[in-house]
Amino acid sequence: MNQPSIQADIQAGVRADDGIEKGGLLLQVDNISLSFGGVKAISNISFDVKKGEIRAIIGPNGAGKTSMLNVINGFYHPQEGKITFRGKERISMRPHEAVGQGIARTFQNVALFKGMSTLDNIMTGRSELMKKNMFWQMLWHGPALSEEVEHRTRVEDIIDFLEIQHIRRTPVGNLPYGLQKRVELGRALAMEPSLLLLDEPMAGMNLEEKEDMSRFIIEVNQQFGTTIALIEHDMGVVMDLSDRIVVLDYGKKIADGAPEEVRNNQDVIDAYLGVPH
Amino acid sequence: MLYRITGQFKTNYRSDYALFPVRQDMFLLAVILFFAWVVFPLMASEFAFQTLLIPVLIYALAALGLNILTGYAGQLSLGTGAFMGVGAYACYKLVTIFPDLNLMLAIGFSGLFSAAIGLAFGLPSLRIKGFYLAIATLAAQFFLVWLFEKWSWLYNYNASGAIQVPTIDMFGITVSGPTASSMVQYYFVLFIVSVITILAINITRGRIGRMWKAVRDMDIAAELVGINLLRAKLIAFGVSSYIVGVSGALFVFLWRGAAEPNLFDIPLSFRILFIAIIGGLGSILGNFLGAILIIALPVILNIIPEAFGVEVDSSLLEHINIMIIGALIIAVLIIEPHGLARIWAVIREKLIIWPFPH
Amino acid sequence: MTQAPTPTNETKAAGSILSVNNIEVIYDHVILVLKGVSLNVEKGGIVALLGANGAGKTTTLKAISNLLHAERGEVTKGTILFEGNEVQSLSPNELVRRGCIQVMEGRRCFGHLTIEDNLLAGSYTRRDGNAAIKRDLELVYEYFPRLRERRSSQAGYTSGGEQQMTAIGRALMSKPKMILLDEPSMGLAPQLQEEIFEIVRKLNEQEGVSFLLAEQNTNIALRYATYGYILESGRIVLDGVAADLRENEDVKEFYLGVGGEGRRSFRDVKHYKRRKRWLA
Amino acid sequence: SAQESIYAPNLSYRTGPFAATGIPLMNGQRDYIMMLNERDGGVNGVKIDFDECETGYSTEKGVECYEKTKSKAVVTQPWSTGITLQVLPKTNVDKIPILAPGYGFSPMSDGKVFQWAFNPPASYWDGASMMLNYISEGDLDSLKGKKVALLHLDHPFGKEPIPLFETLAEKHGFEFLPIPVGLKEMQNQSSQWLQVRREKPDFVLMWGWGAMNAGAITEAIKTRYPMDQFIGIWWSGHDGDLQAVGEKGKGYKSISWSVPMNDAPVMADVKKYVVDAGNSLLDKPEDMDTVFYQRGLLISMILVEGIRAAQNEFDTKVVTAEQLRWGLENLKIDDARIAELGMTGMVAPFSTSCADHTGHSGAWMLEWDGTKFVPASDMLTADQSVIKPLEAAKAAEYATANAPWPVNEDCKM
Amino acid sequence: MDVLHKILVAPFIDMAAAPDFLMQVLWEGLVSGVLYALIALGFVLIYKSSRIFNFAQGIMVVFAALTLVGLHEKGVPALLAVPLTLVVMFVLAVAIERVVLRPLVNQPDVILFMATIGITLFLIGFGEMIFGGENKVMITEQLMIPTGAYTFEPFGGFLLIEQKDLTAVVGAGILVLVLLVFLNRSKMGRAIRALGDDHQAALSVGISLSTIWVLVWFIAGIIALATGIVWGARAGVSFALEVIAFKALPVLMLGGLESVTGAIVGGLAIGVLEKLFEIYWGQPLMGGNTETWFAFVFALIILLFRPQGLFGEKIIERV
Ligand SMILES: Nc1ncnc2c1ncn2[C@@H]1O[C@H](COP(=O)(O)OP(=O)(O)OP(=O)(O)O)[C@@H](O)[C@H]1O
Ligand SMILES: Nc1ncnc2c1ncn2[C@@H]1O[C@H](COP(=O)(O)OP(=O)(O)OP(=O)(O)O)[C@@H](O)[C@H]1O
Ligand SMILES: [Mg+2]
Ligand SMILES: [Mg+2]
Repeated sequence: MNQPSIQADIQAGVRADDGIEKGGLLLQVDNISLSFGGVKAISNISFDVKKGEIRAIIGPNGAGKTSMLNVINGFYHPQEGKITFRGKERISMRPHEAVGQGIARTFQNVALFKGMSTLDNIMTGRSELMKKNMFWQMLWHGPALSEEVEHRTRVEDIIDFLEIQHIRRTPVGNLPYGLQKRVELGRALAMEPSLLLLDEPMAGMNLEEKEDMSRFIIEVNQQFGTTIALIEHDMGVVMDLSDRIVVLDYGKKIADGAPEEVRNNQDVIDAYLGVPH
Repeated sequence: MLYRITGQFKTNYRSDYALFPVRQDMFLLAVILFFAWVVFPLMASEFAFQTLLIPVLIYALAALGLNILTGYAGQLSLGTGAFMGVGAYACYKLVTIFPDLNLMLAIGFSGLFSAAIGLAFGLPSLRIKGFYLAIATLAAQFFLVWLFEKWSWLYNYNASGAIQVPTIDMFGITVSGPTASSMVQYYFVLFIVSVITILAINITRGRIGRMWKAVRDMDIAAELVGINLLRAKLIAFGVSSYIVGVSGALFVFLWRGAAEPNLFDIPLSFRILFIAIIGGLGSILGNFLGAILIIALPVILNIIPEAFGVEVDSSLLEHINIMIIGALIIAVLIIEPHGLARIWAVIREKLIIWPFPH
Repeated sequence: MTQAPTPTNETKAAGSILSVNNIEVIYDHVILVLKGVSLNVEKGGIVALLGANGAGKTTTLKAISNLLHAERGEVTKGTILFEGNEVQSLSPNELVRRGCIQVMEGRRCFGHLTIEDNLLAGSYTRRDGNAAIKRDLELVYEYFPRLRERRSSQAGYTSGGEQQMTAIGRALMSKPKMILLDEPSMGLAPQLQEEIFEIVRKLNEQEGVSFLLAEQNTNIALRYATYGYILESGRIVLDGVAADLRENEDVKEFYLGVGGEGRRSFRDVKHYKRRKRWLA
Repeated sequence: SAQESIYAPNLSYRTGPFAATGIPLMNGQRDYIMMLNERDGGVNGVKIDFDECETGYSTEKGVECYEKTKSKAVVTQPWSTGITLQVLPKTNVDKIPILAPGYGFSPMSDGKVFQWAFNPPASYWDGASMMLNYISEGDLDSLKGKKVALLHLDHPFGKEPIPLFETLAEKHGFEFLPIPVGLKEMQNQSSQWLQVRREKPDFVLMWGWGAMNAGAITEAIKTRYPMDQFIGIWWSGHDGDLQAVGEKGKGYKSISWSVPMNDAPVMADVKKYVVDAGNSLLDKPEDMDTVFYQRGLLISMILVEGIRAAQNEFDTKVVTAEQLRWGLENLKIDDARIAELGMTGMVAPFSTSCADHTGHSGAWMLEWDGTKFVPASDMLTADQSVIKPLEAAKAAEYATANAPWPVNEDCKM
Repeated sequence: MDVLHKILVAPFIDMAAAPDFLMQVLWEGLVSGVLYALIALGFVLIYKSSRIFNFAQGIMVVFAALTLVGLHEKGVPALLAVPLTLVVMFVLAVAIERVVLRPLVNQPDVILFMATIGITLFLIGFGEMIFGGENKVMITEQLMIPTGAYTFEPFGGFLLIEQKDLTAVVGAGILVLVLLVFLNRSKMGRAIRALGDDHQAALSVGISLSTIWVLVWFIAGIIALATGIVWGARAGVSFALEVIAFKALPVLMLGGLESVTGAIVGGLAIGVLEKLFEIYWGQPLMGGNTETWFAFVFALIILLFRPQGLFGEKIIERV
């Protein structure tokens, strides 16, 4: 088996040619409002994500965090506001188009393809990067196989990186929750995103696993320069990992800044933390 | 340890992608193919050809088509019979308009017609899901059968409204029509079924197959990882209807010899659905196992009492037969909802770790 | 077969409400998941079941509440006693009627029902009249004011945390004697996590409800629990009074994240294989 | 003993959606043979091994039965137009006669083209012609300007008479209106009868089967369509279908080439040797007195007479399929023979030949009197001058469409 | 132009020309609609409570009707035969729950659907073995269902309304009201809806699957009996009746799989529209017999705009 050379591989794959410097503006969310019938999930929120940073979104349950991610990757269409990603403003797009632009994500309620193995799940992340058409697929031997092997190599690197070799062939439906989350991260990484959205990646994990997960996140961020936006309720993780934090409270933004500022912000403590962390 | 797989290491990904990475599977397949290509044709009687071998292959092919749509792409369809009809009528028109057309080609082309219609009826699948879609496919089922009945051009204005297969030669050998020999027909069918099966295996294990399975398992998530749902579903409808159409053409041209519109009605669709589900959704092997169970078993049940010289009232026998099939369907589902293919997989697992229980 | 130090093995202590004796669970006829698990919950106790992902916590809880067979799993060995009676042959609803209810992992709300209907569905087995049910409903709303706000929304559309609250509230509505909580704090805001455990304590003290909780947040779990078990790969590897466990060096290292020199930062975790296991 | 018998299977349907009409027919067929085997020890001393293979009216099962029985059988009795169409080309190769009394493909009458198929004593076109003769009192021109509706099952069986009706409508200037009934609409024909109400046809002729008959008659009564202008083909004259409406169905007619004669000698023999002996599958003995049961007897009679003719011609006891073909081609069922068989009045005399595989016998109108069917007309005959050319044309069409198709050129008209 | 005239104008002229006939068409459509709705109701109830798409509803109708008539033939008085039939339907419900549903709890929808087809086959074989395949006559009069007819003469034409159709309409109405009350007002109703969402979660909160399933299948059995009586009164009782199950499917699609109201509204809409289409468009322009597919195509078109049918529960899409 090839020796994993994650760095080279994943780095090469990142759609890095967006011409944005590290620290430049990658994503800008302007005055977004979203409501469902009577429920106002998001009201008039703006924030930005800089290239290369880890950005956390926190807030009490039902604050609109997941909805925010859904807006960013095109699953929800906000009633108002606009989103600028890599300098391109967009009104509304289908999720698979957002993926095409380099946005990948994981889900709060694990959304894996239950009937497929870990390997296949991660391989689906590469669907849009594979190009051989149906004709070649049917013949298989030849170009399709070569393409498959090429992408398989990448995926195996991700599997090695996430340390899930042992469950490579297991159908993911029966995996324990924590491993499912890891597979999901693998699938998102396989898309070689420039912006990775993580929705509670550590929920349901014990400390050891959270540490592992943190390690993966940091590594992805530092070594491959992938920008990460993450939602998490474990304050230890959030404070340690993130560069900047935005705090939502029932659809409104109540704070935005570096971890220390947020940690000591009275509004945040009242609305969310309970006690200073 | 009959099924010992330890020690069979793969040194590169390419060999991991061999059709049968495990040696024992390969051996088993070789045995099956040997039987299919050599032993059966030598031993089979006319009756066995006509009621067991040929229909099992054709039904398995139809089920394979359905399985791609339902088992792989997760779109339940109840209209398989009508799409077989499209293939059959298309083939009939082709061979009557171009009498010199090679039958193999004609059958290949007729699949295209049913694929086209399959695509049209697949369009709503982007919005309509689950059982709603299943019932919607019934619209195709009933509309098409009605059309077969009413559009007399399709059956060349026959008084009876039925189509009769003409005698067709290929390379000097009669392959269809009443005088064709069963063995020739069997080989013809076996050849097409083998080729399509291999192509289907390839397509289901690659990128497109994964896209389908993703759509099946969770279509929202599939879209959120970048899969274009409409395209994935339409490809599934197209490929599936193509195969189903081909099987329909084989059904009429290489087996039945004649067809009336309501042959393609709902009972046919259901029988194929049985095969696909009992065999195992999302499995290629399952279609063949299912076809053996659903098509061959009743035939065998029917001749058992006779073979033992027991006189059973034929209607009673039929009642019992129907009950047995019904009970069997339920029993298989209870024992293993994933069908015969999974039962085989479990047996294989057990053989691998045998003699240890876990 | 297990030599794990399980003092509760084969015990049917007078005070125990639940005792699990040496059970073995197999999924799909071939996958052996629990390899002889025994544990015991005292009447009025709060017992924590800890362990890594895939250790078999959820499986243990499902085995107790008889939900396994819906997943093609079965208990092949051992016995489970609730209030001294074997429960394996009971249907899940009979078990609930007798007072043992489970809050399932992953929320599992009834998506098309409103939040309020979800909660009321929890009172299905009760026979003590509408007034009492109404009272408990109010109580749940007091515990989770957010639910009151969203009472008429379809549960399927509510946020993850809201669903988690609903699932817990729904179990409370059955007025149980014993609750099996599977990862109650998952997806909840920190403030709420504390609150949930406060509720657990309150129910435990005031109503005498016993708890068996599978929880990843070891820190909180051991603060509130009276006793703890640690499960690894389908075996109990360590158990003891909660306070003792908190002082155990291994538990500190792997579950609480406090090494010799206080809390580690998540940033400083190094890429090293440190999978020390009790059963090496 | 085993080799001393003639294997004559029947592709029966006692199950499935059409079982209601199938069962009495199958019972009649079976009991006649049982009676012969008991009373006479078979035909000329050879027992007939009568065997049923259940098809449930499914073409697929039918073909399976055909394949299963064809090696030993002397005859195929397919019992459905669909199965008939399917096995028709195969019989040329397998050399086994099809016997389809009163059903199947009308041009099968042309024995030059359909050498192995027989549909005595009358075909659907005969039936259609006789119905028209009856309603026009023998003068088809009197129908000019009138409207004749054909309520039919939307299925090869139901479409069978359409070419003849179209030809005659054109020739005699009446309006022909086909009204199809889908297989799934058999139970609820209100649309079809609304159409009848709107179009006000002078006559409604029916090609119905199974549950369609009862459905149509109920709706006709409801729509208040005059019963005496409503006539069904022989398969629409089943006592069971009319019992549901009883008195209200009075006046409904069905053309029939068989007439129930409860006191015919053959009936007494069947009763004595089979029914009373407990060997019949009938639910209750009274069911003998129905049109379909007795028609079943006649159908078996035709088969047996074919066997008898073959035995005499070839001077053998156990006839082969090819010999039976000759027998069926040389049936001579005249009045004397009918009387010998104890069937006087039950069927009209007819004979077949190599050119005429039908015999084109006459038929009667049976009328429902509220409790049973009774004969209501003199014997009617069909207009062969129209039918014959049409048969020849359609048979030739079939032969060219299915070329190469073997044609018996030796056969003189 | 001519074609357009035939499609867009002529039918309406026909309607206006014979208003009494139009009224008759509407009434017939309405009655058919009620009959479709009755079968659809059985489906809805079972689907709602367990997400089982119960294909066996059609054969249950046949089975119930045959049992009723069969018992009567054996000499049981009609009014006693009805409760006895209900007992049989109850036993059937218990058997189905024990043998089929219980072992299949929590399985995917397709599998359960397939199992109901297995039940259908089994019941066909079993039923024919017991009752035989002959056509039977529904004991309409013995059940004291009036069989006369009212005639009216609107616009100088005539309109005929059969009393047994009227009875069917009224009976179905009452049945629906009772069901609606049961589902929306009772604790059981809530449990039924919960069960439909998630079998396992329902089990975990103590909802008894067995009880509810037996109950629901029993109610479906009662509905089947009612359906069997009204259909049997129209066309006799035989196994051919089984195909009417298909007529309920477009109704479900249109009304929504889990809505009682939907079954009624969908049934009536389809009954009336398909009749209008067949009489004024199908028969004159398309060779007739369009009823085999019209309902499906119509429902399909509606679904394109409302994928869950008119009254069905919205498919929850959230991540
Ligand atoms: N239905 C099933 N079929 C097969 N294997 C299963 C099934 N459910 C669970 N397993 C396996 O059983 C083992 C224990 O799983 P379980 O869910 O009990 O773990 P857990 O301790 O609750 O983990 P987590 O903390 O992630 O929830 C896992 O390895 C899992 O893969
Ligand atoms: N599709 C929808 N339809 C109706 N309401 C919705 C929908 N999606 C979200 N909501 C509502 O919007 C609010 C915000 O939901 P969201 O899932 O974004 O919360 P969250 O911040 O992710 O909370 P949690 O931490 O609990 O996951 C909630 O009250 C939820 O009920
Ligand atoms: Mg969220
Ligand atoms: Mg768990």
